[in-house]
Amino acid sequence: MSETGPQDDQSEATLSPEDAGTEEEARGESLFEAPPIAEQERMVEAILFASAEPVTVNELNARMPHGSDAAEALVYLKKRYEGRGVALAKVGDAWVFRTAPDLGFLMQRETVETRKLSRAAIETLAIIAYHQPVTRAEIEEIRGVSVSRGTIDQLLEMEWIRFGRRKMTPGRPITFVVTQDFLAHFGLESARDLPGLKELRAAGLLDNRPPPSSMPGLPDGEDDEDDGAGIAAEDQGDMFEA
Amino acid sequence: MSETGPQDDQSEATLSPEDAGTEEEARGESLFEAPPIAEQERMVEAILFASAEPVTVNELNARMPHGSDAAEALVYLKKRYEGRGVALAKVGDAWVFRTAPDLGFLMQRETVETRKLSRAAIETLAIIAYHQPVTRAEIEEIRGVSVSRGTIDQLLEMEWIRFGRRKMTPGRPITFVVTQDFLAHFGLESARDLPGLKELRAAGLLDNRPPPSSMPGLPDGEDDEDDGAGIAAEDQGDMFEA
Amino acid sequence: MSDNLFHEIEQDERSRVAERVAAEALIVDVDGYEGPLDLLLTLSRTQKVDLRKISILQLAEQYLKFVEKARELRIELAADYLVMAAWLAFLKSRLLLPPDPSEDGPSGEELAAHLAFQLERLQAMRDVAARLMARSRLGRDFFARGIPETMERVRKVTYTATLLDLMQGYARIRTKDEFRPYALDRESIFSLEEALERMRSLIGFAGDWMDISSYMPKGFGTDPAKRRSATASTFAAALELAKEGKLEIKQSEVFAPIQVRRRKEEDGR
Repeated sequence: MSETGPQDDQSEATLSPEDAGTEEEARGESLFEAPPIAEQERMVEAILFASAEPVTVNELNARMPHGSDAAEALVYLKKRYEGRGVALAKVGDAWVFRTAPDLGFLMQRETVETRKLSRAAIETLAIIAYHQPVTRAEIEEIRGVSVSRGTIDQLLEMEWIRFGRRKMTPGRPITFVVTQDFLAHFGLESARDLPGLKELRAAGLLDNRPPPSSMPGLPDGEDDEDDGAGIAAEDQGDMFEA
Repeated sequence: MSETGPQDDQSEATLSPEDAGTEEEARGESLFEAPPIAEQERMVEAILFASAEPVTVNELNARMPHGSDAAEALVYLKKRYEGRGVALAKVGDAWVFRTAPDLGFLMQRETVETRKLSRAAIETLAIIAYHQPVTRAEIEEIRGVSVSRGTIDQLLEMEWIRFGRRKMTPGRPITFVVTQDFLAHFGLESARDLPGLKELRAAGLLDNRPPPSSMPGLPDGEDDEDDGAGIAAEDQGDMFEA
Repeated sequence: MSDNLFHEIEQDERSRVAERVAAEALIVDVDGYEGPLDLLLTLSRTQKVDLRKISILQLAEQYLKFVEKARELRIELAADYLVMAAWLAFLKSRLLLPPDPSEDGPSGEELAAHLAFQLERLQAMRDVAARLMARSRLGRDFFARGIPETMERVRKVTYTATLLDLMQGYARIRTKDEFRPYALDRESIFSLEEALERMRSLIGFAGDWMDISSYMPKGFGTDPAKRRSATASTFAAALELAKEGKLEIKQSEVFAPIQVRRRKEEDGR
C-alpha cells in the first residue's frame, strides 16, 4: 500500500537544524511520533475527500496527529492522482479533489428541447427561400422591417441558410441562400418546389388573416427584433405559434 | 474522446447468434470502440468521486461511453484503492467511495449528529433487518409488546426501512424491509452480511415459529391497512434465500 | 400459589434479599420495561444460566411474585402484564400437575418450550441490535464525499419549423405588401422645421410687405399635395417667427393674400 511512501527520514529534511534535538527526543517517545508519511498521505486523502469545502495546509496539520507534515503528504498525494479520474486542485491556499477536466462531460446530462422558430426567423427564412440569392437589405425591404443579426445568425447556425456569392451592386453585398439541410428538413427537392403566391392564395394562406398593420399611421420601420424590445404589438402574440 | 456518436446498434440488432464471431471482430476495429479499460477506470473513479450516494453499475454504464464495462473497471478501481485513505464500498449493487473506517478519528468535524434512536426503535430495526420481510404483528410477537406508530414512523422517516410486499396470509398484512440507506449507513454490502445472521439462523432463532394456541398474544389489533395502501406488489425478494 | 415453592426460595436468605431488591428495582422502574416478555427476560437473568437451560417454572414463579408485590404496593400493572400472569399461573399448573388426558391443546412442556424460545429470540435480537449499532457507521466512522458534484443538466435548444409555418410566414409578408399601410410620404412633405429654416434665412431681406407664397420652396407650387404641405408649414413658420417678434403678418381681408415683412427694431422699442 505504501510503495511510493517515502520513509520518515525525509520528513526530517524539512526540519530546521535547531529543531533537530527536540525532534530527536520526541521521537524517542514513540507516543508523539508522527505517523509514517504514507499514513499521512492516507489521512490527507480522507480529510480532503470528506470535507465539505477546500482545506488549507494549516487545517490539515491541525487535524492530523502531532508532528504530521500535510504539505509534504500533499506532494505525494498530488502525484498519486496525476492522470487519474480525479485530481488534487489548489483553490487559493486550500486543497480540494476535483473531477479531471477531460471527464467533465460525465457530469452532464444533456436534455434537448425543441422550440418553434420565432416569427421573425420564419419570415426571414421564407424570404431567403423565395428570393434567393438575397441580400440583407433586400430582406429588410421585403419584410418592411430591419432584420436583426441574431435572426440571421440563428438560421446560419441551424445550417438552414448559408452565404451565397456577393451581389454585383455597389458595396458588393453578401447574399443568403438556403441549404441542402433546409430542403431536407422541409421535404423539398429544390427551392423551386416552394409553392408560389398564386398557390398560397389558392390554399387560402393569403387570406386567412386580416391584413397586418391595417391601422393607419403605425410606424412600420421599427426594428422588429424577435427577442428584443420594440416588437410591434401584433407580433408578440404568436412568436411561437403553431 | 468520447464522441462515439451513433452506435452500430442497427447492425447489432440484426445479428443472429451465429454471427457472434464476426461481430467480435467487427467490434475490434469499430470506430465506436469503447475506451480502453484504464480510461473506463478513470471514468468510474470520477463519477463515484463526484457522488455522495452509491451509484449502480447500470447507472455507471449509462453515463459512460457506449460499450463501456463499468463492472470490469470497478474491479481494477477497487484494487487501486485498497489500503488507501478512501476505499470503494459496495452497497447492494451500487458502489460508493468512503473514507477508510480507521481514519474516522480525523473527521470529528464532519461527524453528523444522528438522532438518538430509542431502545424500542433499535430493537424494531434489528428485527426488521434480521426477519425481513416482517409484519408489524410479527415484530410485536418477537418483542412481546405492541410497536408504537412513532417507532415505525421514525424508521421510515430515516429511510432505514420501507414497506415490502404484502404477506400472503389472511388480511394480507404489509411487511417491512430495510433499505439501501440502512445498508449504506452500517457499511453492509447486503442484508446477508448482517452480523451474526448465520448463527441466528443455525440456532433456529429466525424461524417463524407460531405460538401454540392459548399463548397470550397481543391484542390482535386491526392490521395497519392504511400504511400499505398503494404499495406495488413489487418484488421484495427474499433477501436471505441465496 | 404453592407454599412449597415459596419455602424453597425462602431457604436461601441471601438470594431472597437479592431478589427482593431486584423486585423492588423492577417495580420502581416498571415503566421502563417493554412489556411482560422484557420483564421475564430481566427476571431470567437472576437464574444465571444459559437461556436454553432456564427453568420456566422458576421464571413463572418469579413473575407471579413480582405481580403479587406490585399489587401489595398498589402499583397498577398494564393489562398485558396481568394477562401474562394469568397465563403463567396456568402454565405453572400444567407443569406441576400430571397431564389430564381429557384436555386438548399443547402440553405444559410445549408451552414452556415456546416461551423459552421467545425469550431466547428476544435476547438474540437485542444482542444483534447491539452489534449492529456498534458497527462502523456512516457519518460517524466513515464518511461520504464532502463536496459531491451534482449532475449538470445541459439544456440544448433546437429550433424547428414546418413548411406550413414557412409558407404562412411568406404569405404574411406578401399580404402586408399588397395592403401597404398608410405611411407618410416623405418626399411630398415640407416640414415645419424646413419652412422655419427657409424663412429665417430669407426674412432678413424682407423689409417690405411680401406675399407669404413667395417664401414657398421651389418645386412645391405645382403638385397639389406638395403645395398643401408647403403652404401649411410656411404659414405655421410665419406664425412662429411672429411670436418670436421677428416678423409681422397682415391680411387686408378674409381670404386675401397674407403678407409678411421683417419687424423693424425701432418698432419693437
